[in-house]
Amino acid sequence: MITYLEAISQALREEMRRDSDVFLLGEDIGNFGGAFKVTEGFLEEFGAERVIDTPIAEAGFTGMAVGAAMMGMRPVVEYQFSDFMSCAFDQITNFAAKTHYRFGVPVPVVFRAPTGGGFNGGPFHSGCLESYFVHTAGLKIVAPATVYDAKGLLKAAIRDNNPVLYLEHKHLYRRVKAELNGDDYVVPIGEAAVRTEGDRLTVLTYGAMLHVCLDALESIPGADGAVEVIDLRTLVPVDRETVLASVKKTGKVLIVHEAAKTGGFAGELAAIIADEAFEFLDGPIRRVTAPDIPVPFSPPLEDFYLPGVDDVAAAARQLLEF
Amino acid sequence: MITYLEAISQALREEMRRDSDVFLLGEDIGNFGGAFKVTEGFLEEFGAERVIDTPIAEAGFTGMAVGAAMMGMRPVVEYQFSDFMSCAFDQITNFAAKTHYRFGVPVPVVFRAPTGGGFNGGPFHSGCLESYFVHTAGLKIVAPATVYDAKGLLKAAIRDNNPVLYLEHKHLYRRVKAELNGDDYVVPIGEAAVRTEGDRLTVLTYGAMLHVCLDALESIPGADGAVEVIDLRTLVPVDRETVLASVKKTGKVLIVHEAAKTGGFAGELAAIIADEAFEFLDGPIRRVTAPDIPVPFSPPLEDFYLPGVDDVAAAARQLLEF
Amino acid sequence: MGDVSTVEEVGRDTLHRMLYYMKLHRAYEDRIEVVYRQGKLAGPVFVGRGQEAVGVGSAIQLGKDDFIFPSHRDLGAFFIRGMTPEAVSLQYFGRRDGPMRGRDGNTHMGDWSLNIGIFVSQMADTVPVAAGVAFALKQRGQNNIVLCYNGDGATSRGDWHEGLNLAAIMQLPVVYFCVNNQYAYSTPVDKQMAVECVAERASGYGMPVDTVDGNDVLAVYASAKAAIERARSGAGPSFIECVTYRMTGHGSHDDARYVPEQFFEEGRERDPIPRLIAALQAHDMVTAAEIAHMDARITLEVEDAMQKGEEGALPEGPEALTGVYAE
Amino acid sequence: MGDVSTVEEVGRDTLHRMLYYMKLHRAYEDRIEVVYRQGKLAGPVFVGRGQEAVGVGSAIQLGKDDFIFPSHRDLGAFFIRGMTPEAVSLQYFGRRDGPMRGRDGNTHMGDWSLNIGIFVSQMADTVPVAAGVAFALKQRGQNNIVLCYNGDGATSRGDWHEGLNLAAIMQLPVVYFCVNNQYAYSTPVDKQMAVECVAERASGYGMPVDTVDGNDVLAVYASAKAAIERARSGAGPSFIECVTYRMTGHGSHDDARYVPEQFFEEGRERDPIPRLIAALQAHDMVTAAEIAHMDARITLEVEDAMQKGEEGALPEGPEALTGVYAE
Ligand SMILES: Cc1ncc(C[n+]2csc(CCOP(=O)(O)OP(=O)(O)O)c2C)c(N)n1
Ligand SMILES: Cc1ncc(C[n+]2csc(CCOP(=O)(O)OP(=O)(O)O)c2C)c(N)n1
Ligand SMILES: [Mg+2]
Ligand SMILES: [Mg+2]
Repeated sequence: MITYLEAISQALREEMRRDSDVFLLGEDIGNFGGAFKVTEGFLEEFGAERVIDTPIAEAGFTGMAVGAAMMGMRPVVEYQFSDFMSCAFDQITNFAAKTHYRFGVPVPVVFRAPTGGGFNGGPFHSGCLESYFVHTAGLKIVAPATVYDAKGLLKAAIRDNNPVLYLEHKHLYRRVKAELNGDDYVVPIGEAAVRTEGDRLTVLTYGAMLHVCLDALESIPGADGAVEVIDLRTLVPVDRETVLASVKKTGKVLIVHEAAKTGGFAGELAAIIADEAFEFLDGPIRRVTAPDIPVPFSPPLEDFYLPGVDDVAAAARQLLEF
Repeated sequence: MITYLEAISQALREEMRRDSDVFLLGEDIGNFGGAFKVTEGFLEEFGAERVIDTPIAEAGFTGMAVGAAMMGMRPVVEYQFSDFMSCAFDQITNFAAKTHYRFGVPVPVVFRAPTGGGFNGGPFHSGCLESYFVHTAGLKIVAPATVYDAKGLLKAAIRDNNPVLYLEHKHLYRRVKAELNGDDYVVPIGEAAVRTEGDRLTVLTYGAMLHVCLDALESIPGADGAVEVIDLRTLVPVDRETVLASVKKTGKVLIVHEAAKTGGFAGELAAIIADEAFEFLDGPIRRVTAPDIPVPFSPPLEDFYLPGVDDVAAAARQLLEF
Repeated sequence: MGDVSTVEEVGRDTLHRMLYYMKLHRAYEDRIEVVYRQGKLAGPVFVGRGQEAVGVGSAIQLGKDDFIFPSHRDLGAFFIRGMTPEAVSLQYFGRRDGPMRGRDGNTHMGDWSLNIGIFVSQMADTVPVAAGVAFALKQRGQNNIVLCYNGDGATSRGDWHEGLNLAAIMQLPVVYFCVNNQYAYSTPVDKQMAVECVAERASGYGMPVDTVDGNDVLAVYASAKAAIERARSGAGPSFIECVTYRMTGHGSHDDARYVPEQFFEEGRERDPIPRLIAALQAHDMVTAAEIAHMDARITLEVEDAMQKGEEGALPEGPEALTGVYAE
Repeated sequence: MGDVSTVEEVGRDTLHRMLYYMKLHRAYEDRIEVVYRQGKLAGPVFVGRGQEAVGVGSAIQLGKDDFIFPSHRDLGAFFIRGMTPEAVSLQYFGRRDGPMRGRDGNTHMGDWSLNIGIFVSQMADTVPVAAGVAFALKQRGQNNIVLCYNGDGATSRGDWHEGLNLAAIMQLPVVYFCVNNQYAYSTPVDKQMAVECVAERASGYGMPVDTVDGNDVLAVYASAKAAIERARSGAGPSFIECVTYRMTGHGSHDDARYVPEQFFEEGRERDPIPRLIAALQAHDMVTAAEIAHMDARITLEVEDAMQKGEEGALPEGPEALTGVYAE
């Protein structure tokens, strides 16, 4: 059994062995092995040219990665916490995202974003920043929820010729485990996974919230065979086919994400569904998300902030009864 | 008759005369009167202490404004083009937006963002960045479409005790004109305006697109009394009551904005409606927006990019016939 | 510059206060680390052990209406400004009555009623913000000033560059301190910059720059004194690099494997607290009894603070929803 | 440093090429401004009139596999790298066959097949990006280099600070030029920084810094030569400030009211083109006939480019939808 975190390390190590153009840069990833130890031992194996400790300069090392990617290298940038991507927002949304469109030159860079709360990290270490980036054409965005996908999506991201934002959820790092034979495989970007089949309610989610949703099913009488939980896995480009097929079958939709509600990705999903599957809807599209506040530090506040099993179960029950 | 741009200048000048804590900072706003001449003559009237030409340092002068605002001053920051807010994203979303929540200290700062396309400005001078900020609790966001609102919303923004993102649309600067008696008035933040009443279709829009929507009505047979065009005016906090009341009356919704589709504000509106007014919907919620690409420069490309009268009219007709 | 103030100059009273605050800083952090290891804290602990002279030797000189933006290792400066050990504990324990009401943790705190600014985690963001506070003071003709502290790592960020430049152009009453503890997390200064010291990096902004021994509170005091006078007189900002030693890992989770033992030895030899005591003793300005009394008092204060912190009420979940916006 | 190369050193052939490119740069922009005033262009025009020596005196020394990231006023450098006047016109006219296929305008262009990078409007963003290109060259053991140009205004941005620092730490083969034309839009350098020159600002990064007369192509050549050799030899980055004069408004819309006439007079006296001609003549390295022939050729090239640009086909709307993502 390996953890979600080990799966990320495996993907990185295998891709670095496979392709000498792959290199890593970020803060404290070499000597220290990364704030979360994802790159432990990498410096020893791959050397300081390919495992680069940077100063605290998110805009700078993001721009550097973009330049190296334009040269055909495949940089993987680690932001120590996804929250610090805010300091590189301009380089990510303007240089990385728009260069292929304007200039025709691919920018094969991966932005590793340790995401999410659940460990009392407070307002600047717990963020889910995906909504800041889904609106920027030119970026792809993936959010693995399982050990298998953590590895397969990272390999896909590294091999993709576009800037890919890889949202790795910190809460899952050591909590989810699975057997992975050391196989070399990719999970294609753009394909959602149906985690449970059902014909009365579609639950759309991704990242750590997948596990909250699956746990919630336990407490929903008759959920079995009724609730179809879809793990989006990729946010951009989102798997419209799988989403719409499910909604057309169930007629009810619950969207769950950890990010705050207003302007969150659930809105985009709701808009797609309310347009393209309207005739099939038998009930309101509901969202279970964090409230519109910064992520608070103190345990009771953060517990209240994070969408929980009860919130999901309550919303699901309501919709099933609707 | 004064222009939308002159209304902005009037609001700034009147507020600066009224309150000595109001001051301006940004690039080329003093000597040069601003890239769009909004602050022409301000340096002469208010002096270099209150009309501050900054170096090219969006993060820096945004942070400075935040610090001055914490002291009870009321800075109004001009970004030369809203696109350059990307360079201040961290200071805006982390320092300006989260300080009152964490620290209890108000941050009364206004971010003036010259927004939008229509003048062949290309990918970095034509942006509609609202969606990058609607997701950040702690910010308010307004987007005037008329001369009257341009003045009244800016005064409201300056007097508000929170960071307010003021989206002034460049395409409207000299195109819309109206009589304004020099009155001192505010347009309250959070109140939408019903521009045309109707009972068969609700059109939700803001900024320059309001005028596109109103023009579109001309080409829609029987639009009169059928199409209710709502000018949101404020995006955060959005006027749910007005929006929902209209949808409950008409049962049909078209959302129009200039920003690209995926992750755009239309998604949030669709989600609110598909949840809270679902039972009243008689048809799909449709979006007319720009496509998911950077804003292209060449006239035929930008014309294609920008949502136009025909796009809106076609979508509206479809929904009316649905 | 940076020549050491003589003990006489500073005076017995101030010296005793500095000793007290340095000891309180040290004792508080020694204790909170224990509390952390006992698993009583939800979040991490960041300490300034060995760095106490920086915040204390500078903040001690401020007047009531001056402002500071401390870094996450300048606890002594918080105490000097009037934040109580109890308040800090309520903060660490995430209690409702802490300065951030449980909304943020550890040294991510401030108290505007005490003119203590806050920082966001994004390193160096306070540099332009502190300039903005200084701008307001100048604009209003108050002759108050701002002290802003950041680590060596923070000086690699763009906001540091932009903020220093703005302060210099506008001649703002602010003093920027670099608490150069020679590491940014695991990254030594020589991997952060291609110059010898942070002061070189600061030399391109048009403000006076000084480098001092950050483990010598009298050296910090002297350099800060000159810079503070300069700022107060309207002559503009200054930059002071205080070279010191981070005597722990980056945070309570970090065993600092990557730091050579040699580094800690140097830091121990240069420990600012014994050095100040030695200076005082050399001038017969302190007795063993006085020190013992000070230590006893601090022990009680810290114990009391930990107890009150632990006993404090936690906020209730729904309280999280209030106060996103100001009225 | 920055001592002027002798005419002999540089040699007749290179000098003639530099004269040609400076004249082509000048002539092209004179003409495109007319086209703009005729209302034939959708977007604005940004020219480097009077600044031609900077891009030309440096880029002329590059080999085929070297790279440049020009600023928006270094048109001569685009030409040297092989971008044709026709291509530039197709760009200005927003035509389908222009280097950016109409997706971006004016000097927001590049051509990777010619190793010409692009910039985004956000000033200074190319500084770290160019470092990344240099990193790749170093990593792959090519002994090629990168030249990156930015204005004085760009040096106030955080990305400039972060990028220069990274290039210095990693000893990357890149030369950073500051095209200091003494204004950022309407803002003179003395409002952008509290130091005398940009070079002072660049002195804190641990790379050699030079300031040269940017209107003397031989001075630019000499300084660039040293920096390029240094970069190629693996010794790391350099910074060169080229002091020059922006002889127009910021863009075609700006009448430059705010620039003292005195400034333009100085710029005219220091016009780099007559200065190079004088130097050549002083060494009997150019004849009036050669110059006349060069001018005639340039006139034809520019006319031809304008015509082809105007005749070029516009893209069709739906073409805008392709190529957001690479395969
Ligand atoms: C922009 C940003 N990137 C990364 C981090 C993560 N981080 C927190 S503290 C730290 C090291 C800070 O070093 P320094 O500025 O020297 O302060 P010190 O901790 O040594 O006092 C890092 C990298 C951060 N807080 N902000
Ligand atoms: C981050 C950013 N802010 C503002 C602008 C608007 N702007 C375009 S060019 C310019 C002046 C640039 O001055 P400088 O860097 O000296 O280059 P120059 O135009 O003088 O060659 C400004 C402010 C921009 N492009 N990018
Ligand atoms: Mg440090
Ligand atoms: Mg300039």
